[in-house]
Amino acid sequence: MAEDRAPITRVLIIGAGIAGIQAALDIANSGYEVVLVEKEPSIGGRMLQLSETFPTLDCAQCILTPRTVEAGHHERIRLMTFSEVIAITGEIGHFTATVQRKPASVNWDVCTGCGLCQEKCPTKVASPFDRAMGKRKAIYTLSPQAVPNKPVIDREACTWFTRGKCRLCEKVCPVHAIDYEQQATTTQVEVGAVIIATGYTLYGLENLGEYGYGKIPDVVDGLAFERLLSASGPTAGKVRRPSDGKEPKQVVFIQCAGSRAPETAMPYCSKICCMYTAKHAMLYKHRVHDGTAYVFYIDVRAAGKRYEEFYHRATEEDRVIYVRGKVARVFRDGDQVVVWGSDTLSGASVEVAADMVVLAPAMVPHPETQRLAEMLGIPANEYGFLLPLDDNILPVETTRPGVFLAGAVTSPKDIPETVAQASAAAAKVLSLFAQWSGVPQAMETPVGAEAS
Amino acid sequence: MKRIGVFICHCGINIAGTVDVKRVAEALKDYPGVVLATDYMYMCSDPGQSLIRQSIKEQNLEGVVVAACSPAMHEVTFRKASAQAGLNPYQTEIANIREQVSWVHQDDKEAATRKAIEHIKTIVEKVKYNESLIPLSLSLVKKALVIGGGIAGLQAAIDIATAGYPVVLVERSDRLGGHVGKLSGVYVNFNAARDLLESKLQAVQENPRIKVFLETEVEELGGYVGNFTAKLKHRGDNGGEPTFSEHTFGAVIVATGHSLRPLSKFGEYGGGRYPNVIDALTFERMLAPDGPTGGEIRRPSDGQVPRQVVFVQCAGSRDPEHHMPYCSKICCMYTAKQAALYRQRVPDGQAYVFYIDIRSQGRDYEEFVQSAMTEHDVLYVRGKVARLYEEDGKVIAWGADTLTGKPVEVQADLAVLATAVMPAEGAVELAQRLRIATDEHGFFSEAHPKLRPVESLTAGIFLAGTAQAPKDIPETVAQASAAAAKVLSLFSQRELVAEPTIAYVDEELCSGCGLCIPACPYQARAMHPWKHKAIVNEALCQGCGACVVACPNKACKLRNLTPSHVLAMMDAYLAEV
Amino acid sequence: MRIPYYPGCTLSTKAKGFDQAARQSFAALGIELAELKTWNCCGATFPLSRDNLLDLVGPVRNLVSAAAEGDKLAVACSTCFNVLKRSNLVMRNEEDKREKVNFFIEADYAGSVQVLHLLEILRDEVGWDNLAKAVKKNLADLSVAPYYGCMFLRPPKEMGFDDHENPQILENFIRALGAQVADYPHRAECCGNYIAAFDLETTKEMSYLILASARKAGADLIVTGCPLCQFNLDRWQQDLAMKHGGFRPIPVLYDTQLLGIALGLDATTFDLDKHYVDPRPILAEKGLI
Amino acid sequence: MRIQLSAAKVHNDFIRKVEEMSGQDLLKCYQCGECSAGCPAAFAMDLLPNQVIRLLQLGEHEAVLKSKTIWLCAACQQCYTRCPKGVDLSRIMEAVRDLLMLEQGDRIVIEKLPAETLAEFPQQAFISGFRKYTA
Repeated sequence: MAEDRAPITRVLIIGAGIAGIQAALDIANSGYEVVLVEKEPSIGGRMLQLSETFPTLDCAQCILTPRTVEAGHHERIRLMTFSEVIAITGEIGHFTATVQRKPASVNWDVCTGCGLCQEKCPTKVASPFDRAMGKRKAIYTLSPQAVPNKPVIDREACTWFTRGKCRLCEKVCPVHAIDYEQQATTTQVEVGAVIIATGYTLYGLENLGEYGYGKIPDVVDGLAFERLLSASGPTAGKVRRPSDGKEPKQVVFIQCAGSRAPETAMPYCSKICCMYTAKHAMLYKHRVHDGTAYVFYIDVRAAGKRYEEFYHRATEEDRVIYVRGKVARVFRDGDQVVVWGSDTLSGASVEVAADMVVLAPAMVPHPETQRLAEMLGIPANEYGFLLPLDDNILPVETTRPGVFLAGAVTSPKDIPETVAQASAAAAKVLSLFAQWSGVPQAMETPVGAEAS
Repeated sequence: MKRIGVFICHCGINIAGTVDVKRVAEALKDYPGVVLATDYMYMCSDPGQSLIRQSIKEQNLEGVVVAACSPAMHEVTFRKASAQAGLNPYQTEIANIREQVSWVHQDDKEAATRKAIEHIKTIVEKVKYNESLIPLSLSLVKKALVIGGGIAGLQAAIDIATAGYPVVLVERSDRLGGHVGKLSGVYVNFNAARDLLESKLQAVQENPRIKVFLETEVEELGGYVGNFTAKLKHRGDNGGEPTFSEHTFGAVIVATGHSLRPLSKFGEYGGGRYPNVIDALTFERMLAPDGPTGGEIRRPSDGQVPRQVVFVQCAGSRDPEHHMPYCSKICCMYTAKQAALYRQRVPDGQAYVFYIDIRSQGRDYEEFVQSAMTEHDVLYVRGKVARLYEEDGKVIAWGADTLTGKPVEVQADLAVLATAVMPAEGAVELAQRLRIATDEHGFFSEAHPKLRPVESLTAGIFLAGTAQAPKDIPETVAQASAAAAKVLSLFSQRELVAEPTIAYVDEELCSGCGLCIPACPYQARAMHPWKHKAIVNEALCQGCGACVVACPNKACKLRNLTPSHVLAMMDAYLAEV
Repeated sequence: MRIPYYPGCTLSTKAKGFDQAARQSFAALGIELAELKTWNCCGATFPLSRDNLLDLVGPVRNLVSAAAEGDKLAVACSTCFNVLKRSNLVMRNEEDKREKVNFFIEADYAGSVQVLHLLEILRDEVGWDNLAKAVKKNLADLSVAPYYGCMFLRPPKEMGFDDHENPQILENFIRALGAQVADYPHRAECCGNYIAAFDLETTKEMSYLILASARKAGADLIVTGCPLCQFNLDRWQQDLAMKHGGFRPIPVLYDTQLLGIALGLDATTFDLDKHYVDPRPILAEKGLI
Repeated sequence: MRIQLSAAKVHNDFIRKVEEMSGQDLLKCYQCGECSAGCPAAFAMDLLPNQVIRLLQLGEHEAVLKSKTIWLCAACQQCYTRCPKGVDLSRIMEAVRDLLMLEQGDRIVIEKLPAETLAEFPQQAFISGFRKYTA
């Protein structure tokens, strides 16, 4: 630490999913400043894409929105969305991060978030937020509840940028916020500590040719199914299959799509799929009462408070059929999707002529996490998950003093574990900041003085 | 008349799927006092809250009713939004039309819509009588009590003390370290548990802000967040009378850990009668270099090295019929570790693991179990063991391989049971003393399973480790630090604010009968020393209303829920009948 | 003391020795086992299909007869005991079935009778200490393997008077008689039950597991309280000895037979000669007959 | 042969009848295998007890009807006693047997039993045997 300058009691948090938000709130609510960087236009991360959460079936929006709103309005949290950290130098107490903001093509300082531009924009593209289950406009926010609720223009889709025509949004904007000339900007932020909470993305299911993902429209991934189940999703919570919009009567859920397969995909277990698949099958049955749900699994991994009970609820109350055996092949037959699997318990090979297939893909770290790790000199394993100093007793600390990890960036984990880890990372930062800000007044009280 | 705005939330389809929100808005528009009634997709979202703020300013609203979900969910959100627009937050109320209306009347949309309208009207009546209140400010003792000296308690104490705050760490037994102190190596790297623990013990010892009391339990806990008073009971020397000490704390972390289901509960496995049927913690001691065998694997009956060892998983877990319905989470992993360690130490030995589902969820966990099978030649058999018995000096295991459909039998020298993780002894009694909740098994209840995993439902009391639910070391350590973060956040405040919606006494009506004092479950009521009138300790009062009911003179009232409020609300409801 | 007594079919025919030993032993202990004035077959197996109410008629008629004679019903045979006790619980706890069965047999019975096994009466009415005092013969040199079988203990939620995984009642009975208990693991495994009529080889192997294990534990004989168990265990030992080299046949007695012998009663009416593996040599060797 | 799973199959009438007659919920079973592990007749069975439930869960009752297992269950209650979910498998076996015999007639015919058997076996063996092996 540089001797001549006091260390900076401000933290940089990279990634504004539930991990980043939780850490930011814990630190900001303790009186310190937070810079929260998010590469998407708004915060909330994966959790905002979810419909309901296991094992309570609480609606994800309902429990997360208060946190995104609080983070968005917090006087000590500086949100930098649509931005990425492109460089970090310095050391504990004095990091300098260079944050690059992508051009939104909208002047957010004047935009009121009225939504008129999105309503009038004539160009529709598949929405990545909805996992292509629905469409969005070329000028868009991730969701109607976005924080901040300001749109950006997708320059690859917008006809002004691709073909030099339209500018309709500019015409309708009542406050003249549209700025087609906007450039990327870079900002330097000075912080004393860093938390990396860049989360996860999904394994490229196209690599698993046997499941037909990307070729058969009614083979979707679990996150896409979340969007179909979500009340604010593209089908307003109705289960409709992509090919023809019909309600699927037989749905097959395939677990371990890319997990536990050292030879063909990822060797590790992705931890959350067993539980969200049980939830998917359950919610599907709640929406489609005469439907049948099959879950193909290798081991049911329901380890967590009330998780085992949740799995039993899926089979007993919601009559989900569990089949122990990995699926070998999925192919199209007419308007059905045929699944070839086996039931290793009865020793039979089985076949389901399904209307829709939902794959539970392996969780993998974001590719850009690797770049961050290299910049900061933090080791990663061969799949790109960042390594804490000690798995058991230093789970959020890194080899680099002042840099901490939270959430799925270290390994697949579910929401409660992520939230606990985020608060744990916050604790480490708060400890540092408390030491740098001087001895708290409470320390004057000798411990145990009143013991009689 | 007060100018009141009504904001009706769709909550996606949660409300709007059952309640006709447009009709509700229409019906409220002309209700006396209501100057604005409108609806929105998600009122809690940023634009939803902006709508409320903007309307307060533009329409000069003096009261707000948000018809949405339970106030437990969003009362704070909407009161904060109102305050930002300059309205006293206590002029904003929630009409719960989700949990109390749409969710419970999904099959009758018409009735749900009518009920929602009536419901909102009653809350409008309440708001008409609401006073503007100012939150109470309370003092804050910046010192923490950590209960339990296992890895969770140690970690939490270290984090809080490192940030500069004093911590009292109490441990019931005569040593720190808890279960981790009894382990051999940890999965997945076989690092010595002793070494891992040692680093934490050293940090505790070296930190002058941590005071450790061994052989000490919490006898009583009174007070409230920021100002808890704890009576600690210290075991007397040489069996003498215990001594007591009293302390004040601002926050409490409960990290009392777990116990294991005793062997006597497993009749089908001998119920503890067979010396060579042991539980996994006993085997762990056998593996530990500081254990009774110095790390050598010797079976209890005759000290021989066991040539065949059977590991029985789910002994008492996943069994709602006879034992615990839940999964104990850690057994799959430590069993793989124990089987691998056994194979390392007894290279010509054979290990069998009987399992139902292998649950290896964590970084390198799956790979670890696979390596137990491939590198350490542990034979995994999918099927729960039905019986263990001893014959001819062997422990015979009856199992089945559900994958080949064959019954199997192993003539083993030793059987190791992965017994269910249970709450620590006395957990329920402790919960009662701390006034926090437990689940039906005795694990402490978190405030919210997803987003508030380390908070109890009582402000200022936090949870860490296996006291909340079975979990492994990394998760326990993270949770302990998380609990510490909550304490640090709390201690960073200058003072605490508390809800003003509590009881007060109308001195003119109070006869000094004192009936309110025993009625109060929070010890918040007392007599004024000389006025002969009852008084309210505002820091302790939770606004439950028990005293209001007990008072024969109607002298006890709750702020913003006075008889005038209640009668107006009743009138509004009954007007529709 | 007089307790209404249900002997059942097998005890009235092929297992008369079981019945005789029961009546005489209890008489010697001051308890009259008073045979029900009217009784019929219990059905020999508790009906497991939910809609199979007709199969409840038989056992319930016996219970109705018992109710006319007292508030208790003593049963010697474990199978009859199982059927009667479970049927009684149905009448006590399942209103719908109770009404229908009562309608069938024109009765008004609600499960008031307490169905007791003879061993329960020894344990709870006589007491092990009193039983020990009544013993006349010295059994100290006799090692006895208790065999429970299935019907006596299971399902525990309904039978529930002893720990189903680690039962003690037969052990305490043997100890009270002054004999040694041969501790062997398979005392509550199934002997093969009625499978014998369908697949004899399977039954033989199921029985062999029990017999060999008792032998290995040093037992001189096995005691049981079920005629079908007794038959299955007893009948095929010659075949088994041929098939499994080294297996020495072991006599299988009824619990009441051993009781009568210990009480010093004349065993001639106990039909000891009807057993396939003759128990008399070992009993004579130990000076008991 | 591949088993074709479908809603019609897994919820077929036979399965419904088995559940109704036995009073047991087949999907309560999570296939831990403890029933098979403790079954004293398992060594002689072509399908293990857990596989009987499994096949019924999949609507594959034909395989169950063909198996020896249902006739080898002695209703000894060992599986039910230990089942972590309280599934009474002996009731399921009984329901399957009853349904099969309603269709195909009795499994044993008293006239065909050897005279030696008739003379020797205790009465209760016949009575319970007929209860189990005849409709």
